[in-house]
Amino acid sequence: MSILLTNDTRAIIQGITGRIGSIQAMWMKKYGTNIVAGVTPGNGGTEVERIPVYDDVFETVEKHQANASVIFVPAPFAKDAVLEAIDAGIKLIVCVPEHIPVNDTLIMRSKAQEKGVILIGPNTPGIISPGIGKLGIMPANMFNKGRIGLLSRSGTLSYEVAGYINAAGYGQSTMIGIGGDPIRGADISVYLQQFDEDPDTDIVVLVGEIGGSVEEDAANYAKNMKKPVIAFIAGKNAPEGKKMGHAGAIIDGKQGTVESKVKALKEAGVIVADRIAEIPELINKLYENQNISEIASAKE
Amino acid sequence: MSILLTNDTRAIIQGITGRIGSIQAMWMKKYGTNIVAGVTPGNGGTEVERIPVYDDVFETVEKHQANASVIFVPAPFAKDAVLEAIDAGIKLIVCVPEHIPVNDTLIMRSKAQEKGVILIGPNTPGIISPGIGKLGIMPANMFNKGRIGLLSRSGTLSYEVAGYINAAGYGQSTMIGIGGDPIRGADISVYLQQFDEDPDTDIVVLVGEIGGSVEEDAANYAKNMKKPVIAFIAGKNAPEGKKMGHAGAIIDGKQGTVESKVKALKEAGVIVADRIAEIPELINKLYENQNISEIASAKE
Amino acid sequence: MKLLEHQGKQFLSSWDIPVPRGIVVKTKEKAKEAFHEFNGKAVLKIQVPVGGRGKAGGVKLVNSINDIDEFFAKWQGRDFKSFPVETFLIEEILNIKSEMYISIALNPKAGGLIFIFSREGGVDIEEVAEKTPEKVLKLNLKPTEEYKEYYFRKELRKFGLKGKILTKLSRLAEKLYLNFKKNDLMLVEINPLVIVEKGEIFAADSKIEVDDSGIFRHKQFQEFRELEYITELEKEAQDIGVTYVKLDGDIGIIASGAGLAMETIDLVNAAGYKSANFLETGGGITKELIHRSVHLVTKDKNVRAVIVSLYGGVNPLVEAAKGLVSGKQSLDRDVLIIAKALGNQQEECWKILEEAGIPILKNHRSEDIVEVLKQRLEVAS
Amino acid sequence: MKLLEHQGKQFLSSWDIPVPRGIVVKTKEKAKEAFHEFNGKAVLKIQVPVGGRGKAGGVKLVNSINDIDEFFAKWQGRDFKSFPVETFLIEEILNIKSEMYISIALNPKAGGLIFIFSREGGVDIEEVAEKTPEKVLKLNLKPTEEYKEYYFRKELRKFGLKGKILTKLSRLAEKLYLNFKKNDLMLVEINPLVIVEKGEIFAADSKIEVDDSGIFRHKQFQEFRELEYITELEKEAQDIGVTYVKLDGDIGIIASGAGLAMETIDLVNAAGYKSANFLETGGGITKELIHRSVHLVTKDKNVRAVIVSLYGGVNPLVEAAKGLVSGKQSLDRDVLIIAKALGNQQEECWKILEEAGIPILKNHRSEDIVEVLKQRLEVAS
Repeated sequence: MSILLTNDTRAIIQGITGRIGSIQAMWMKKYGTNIVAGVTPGNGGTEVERIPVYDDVFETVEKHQANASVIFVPAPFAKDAVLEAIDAGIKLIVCVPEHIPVNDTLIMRSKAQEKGVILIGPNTPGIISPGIGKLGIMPANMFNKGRIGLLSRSGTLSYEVAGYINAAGYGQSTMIGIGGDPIRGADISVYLQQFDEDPDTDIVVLVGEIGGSVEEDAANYAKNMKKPVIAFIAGKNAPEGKKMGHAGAIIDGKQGTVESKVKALKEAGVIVADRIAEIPELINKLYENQNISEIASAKE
Repeated sequence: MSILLTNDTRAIIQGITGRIGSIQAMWMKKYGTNIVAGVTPGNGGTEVERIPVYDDVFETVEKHQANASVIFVPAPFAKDAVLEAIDAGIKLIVCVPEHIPVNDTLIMRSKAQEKGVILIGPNTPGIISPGIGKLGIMPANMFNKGRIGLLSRSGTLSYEVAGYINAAGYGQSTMIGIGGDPIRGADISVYLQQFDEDPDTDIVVLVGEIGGSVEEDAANYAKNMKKPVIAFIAGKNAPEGKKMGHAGAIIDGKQGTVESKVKALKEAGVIVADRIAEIPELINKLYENQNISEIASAKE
Repeated sequence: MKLLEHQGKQFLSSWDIPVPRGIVVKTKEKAKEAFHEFNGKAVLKIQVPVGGRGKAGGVKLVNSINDIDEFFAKWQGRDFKSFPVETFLIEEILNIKSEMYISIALNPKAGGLIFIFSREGGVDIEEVAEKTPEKVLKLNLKPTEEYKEYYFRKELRKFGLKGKILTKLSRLAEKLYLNFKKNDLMLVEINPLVIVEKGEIFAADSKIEVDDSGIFRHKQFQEFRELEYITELEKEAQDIGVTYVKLDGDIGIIASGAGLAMETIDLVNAAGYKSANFLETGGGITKELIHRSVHLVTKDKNVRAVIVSLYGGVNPLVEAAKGLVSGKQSLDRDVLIIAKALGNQQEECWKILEEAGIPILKNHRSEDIVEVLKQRLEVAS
Repeated sequence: MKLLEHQGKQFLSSWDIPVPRGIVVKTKEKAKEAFHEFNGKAVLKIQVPVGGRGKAGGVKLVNSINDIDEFFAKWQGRDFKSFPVETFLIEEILNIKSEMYISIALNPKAGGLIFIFSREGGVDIEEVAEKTPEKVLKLNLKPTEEYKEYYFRKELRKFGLKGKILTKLSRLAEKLYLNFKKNDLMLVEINPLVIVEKGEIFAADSKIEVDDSGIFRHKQFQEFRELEYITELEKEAQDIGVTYVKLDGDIGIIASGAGLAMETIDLVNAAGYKSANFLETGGGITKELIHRSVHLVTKDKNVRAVIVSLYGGVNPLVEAAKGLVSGKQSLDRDVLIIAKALGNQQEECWKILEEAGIPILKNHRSEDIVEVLKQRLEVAS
């Protein structure tokens, strides 16, 4: 199995008739993703890649029992598309567009949490469960089926890390791009919990970067996880993230640097890779040294 | 006893330092109303009529366990004053100002209902429980203590009716001006229920007028009341209320005329007075013909 | 405040809602001039703030200068439902495929707004709603929720709409809804909403009612307020800060509340007289306000007597009494004025009136003031 | 986008928040001219979109023409934290009674906004917050709620404020909050917020950050965008639709993602080289975009080699390859360009690059592209 995107997923594509939406529909379908419908208001009754197109999300839930959606509508309209999906009862939403105003994301996030919806992104490559399907824009040939859960703030860096994992003979149960914007729909802990409970995931690899507090939050959750977590933080030589006025310093204190993240992760028992190239070796060690389920139970 | 405004009421005056607020504070206090504090933001620490003034409602709840408020702030600011009172935990709010935008009233009404607050008005003379106190602008000398519950859409007409009731040797347990605007805080059924359950009210007198559907709503509730209700509808010769476009007709159908109201009330077993002057006689009859509690139990 | 059709369309247009091309004219000559811009046919409509003009011939297809002459002969200088016909709208003819109905209105019953839509619009919409309610979409909208375009789209879809026309309507619905809230409206109604052959939609008529209490926060309506389609006396009343309604009898009525005013009218009429008007003072009475109110209700030369009925809560009765005395004394003709006043400061008030020789009733019985009226009028005649 | 102090104050002022009287100048001569309007004393401040200027002497009380000369001698033509000092603000001196701190900021951690207030403001506010957190009010604001003035009033009261000053601050808080939401801000901060002897409040400084993604719906900021305080190359990057950051080495980096860019920098630096810059392409790559990006990263004459690292998801790798080739061929000097590309259409992309003689790495290992860089540079030298 995999997390979130599973064999039970019945996905729709919002914005399917757009330039990017229609191309990505083709790629997702080609990969075998269970895309049951598309939605573009005003284009109801047409087809894209032999996928039926509807005027609203509610109709796809009524007629196709859709339960997941990937958003390809332009940033200015993304908020309303996500709210429509939430109201229609969709439970997994992948919000791909970048440049969504942060105030819009705040609303999407709040409404999603209120209704128990998992909102991936925005500004995300999406989610892929190799062998099952993908909802998003990641190139499918970057990922192999396997038992490593992969979480990444950066899309392209997740491809890079997956490449190393694949080259070492492993693969991914699911890869999720959590989104590159300062505000995200779902908290990192949601994904960590899913992986921790997934019988087909052995190890979680987290690809972080400087700025924000996602890695610190992940460390906090990882303390109580059964499964081992390997983390890598990009940006040692990146220019320091600009804090926002005095307010930034007052809110964040000393969080956000590579050092603070590495410290928090190590203190939580997370294995921190200094370079991406070390990750396969760290995985090897975890598998060699002992049975993974033993690792898990030892931590319990 | 009385309804809503009782011996347990600990009232504040919002807008106490204004021209009308300060005069009315004097009248209310003179009448013996338990006014525990006043609120005018920016005037905290001062006094009006020896009533301590605070900067916000929350403080009066903390320090004086205030549970009721009468609003005398100008119409443009009334909504926020009411919302503040609701958020602070006030459970009875009397909103006196007229000319409050209807969209503001819609919000006040919704929030009050959400939090179980009884909002009287807006555009109301207020509430008086003779012998206990008054929250509002009605002249106290118009009302006598007694066992008639009085509800009125029109302030001045309620004084008129009270005059007739007093002249006949009766009085009021409580009089409430439900408010003259198209949208009201509390529904008429709330007041009818309170009177029906009040051991010190024998009969309810309802003073209605043409337009809207308050009287129809009252009729609907009165069907299941234990106590007798007498109603009078003003406006037989008033020019027909203008319906709003076709929409008005589509929403209301044939409601809103004196005839439709009288018909609905009579069908619900309400005694309808043709003239105000008839009301004392109708009350007499109810008291003469049988013991009121028998009337009540007979309807049960 | 009700906007005239062409004023309403000005707003619809500013909200990017298509309206037919049209020209507003005041005279026959200007109408003829404008007619040249419409390729030999146009629609001519009287502009009045009240419904029913279509059935009365106030909306007409004109094909010639002759038609325009006829229309103006019928309407210019006339009244429609007591509104003088002063302004006309001449508009292009739409290539009508179908007529729908759409509106957002205040719904007092539900304590919220209501969205109403029907695929069958036009003058008989009430009948459609009554006889085939299943054809009319009525959606209650809660005040604390924020409705999005997709909400209207979802609901409209259930009425068999699809594709382009569906989204055109749902976007229109959202616009009406947002502008209703933003502008403190009581009603925005488009009937008929015309779908033309090419599938575009047009607001062929417009009814917009603005909440008078909300106008203070909308500069755009303050200008319209100046132009509001009301009589001179109503304008004067607005200026004083009171409500004035003309009726057609000879007894003027001033009351400190609408209910009391209505009750007084009912009693005056029941006694065999007829009310000439009523003026409701509202809350903040001043000497000046009552003084001017006395002049206002007596401007109608039919008025031979005035009943003034006041309760003093917020109203300072002493001020009212002074205004009544100065008002009566400054009238240029003799009108019987009788008063009834109770409440705070009632004794001082009575004293002033008695000293000025104005009959004053000191109890709550409006029946008695009508009795006084009767006696005084009989004595006078 | 960060607004300069005087730009921010322009907005504060338009929201009816008092700011000191001030004049913006670009030259010493204009500063001296302006100085005459301030009764012999004023404050002179450099205008840069970054903090810390106060401690560095970038804010100074001037009492004479001499002082102005000195200030300009120190600052004109200089950089502050790599921003050229070009604009100055000369302002009236306030009669300071106390200095407070107030801000609304985005709070990613809580997924909402945060309101921060302290009765002790000024340059040491971080220290106050760290050492005496009880003196700093931090209120998380939920995105779906609407906070009213009374909410801030209630909370501020708990910090010992009362009467006029309390309501002045609560109204200010509400204004900042409403305008934060209305204008798609990320931060609005007033530090110090000055209370003058008479009890009036003034925004003595202003920090406003606008959400770049929200600017499309705010005309008022689109104008500022033109004036944004960024370098020529950053302007060019905005124009292309990419992100460009200058560093101080000699290896240029183009990557199709911020994470990948950072990783590449780390590896380049770990290999003993230094990155000159990085350019992140974002999603919609075109031939033109890559062509111009190649020119942009090589404008810095120190750049002797460029690593281009691309993954093709949304990005059409074929377009990228074409842009890379045309970009390299049109450069006016010889720069080593090496590439790494994987994803949809990778084979076609590789073919184009190979034919143009651009070294292309066909695996995921960024370590290997740095290895290629090393070999090529060693060969070259």
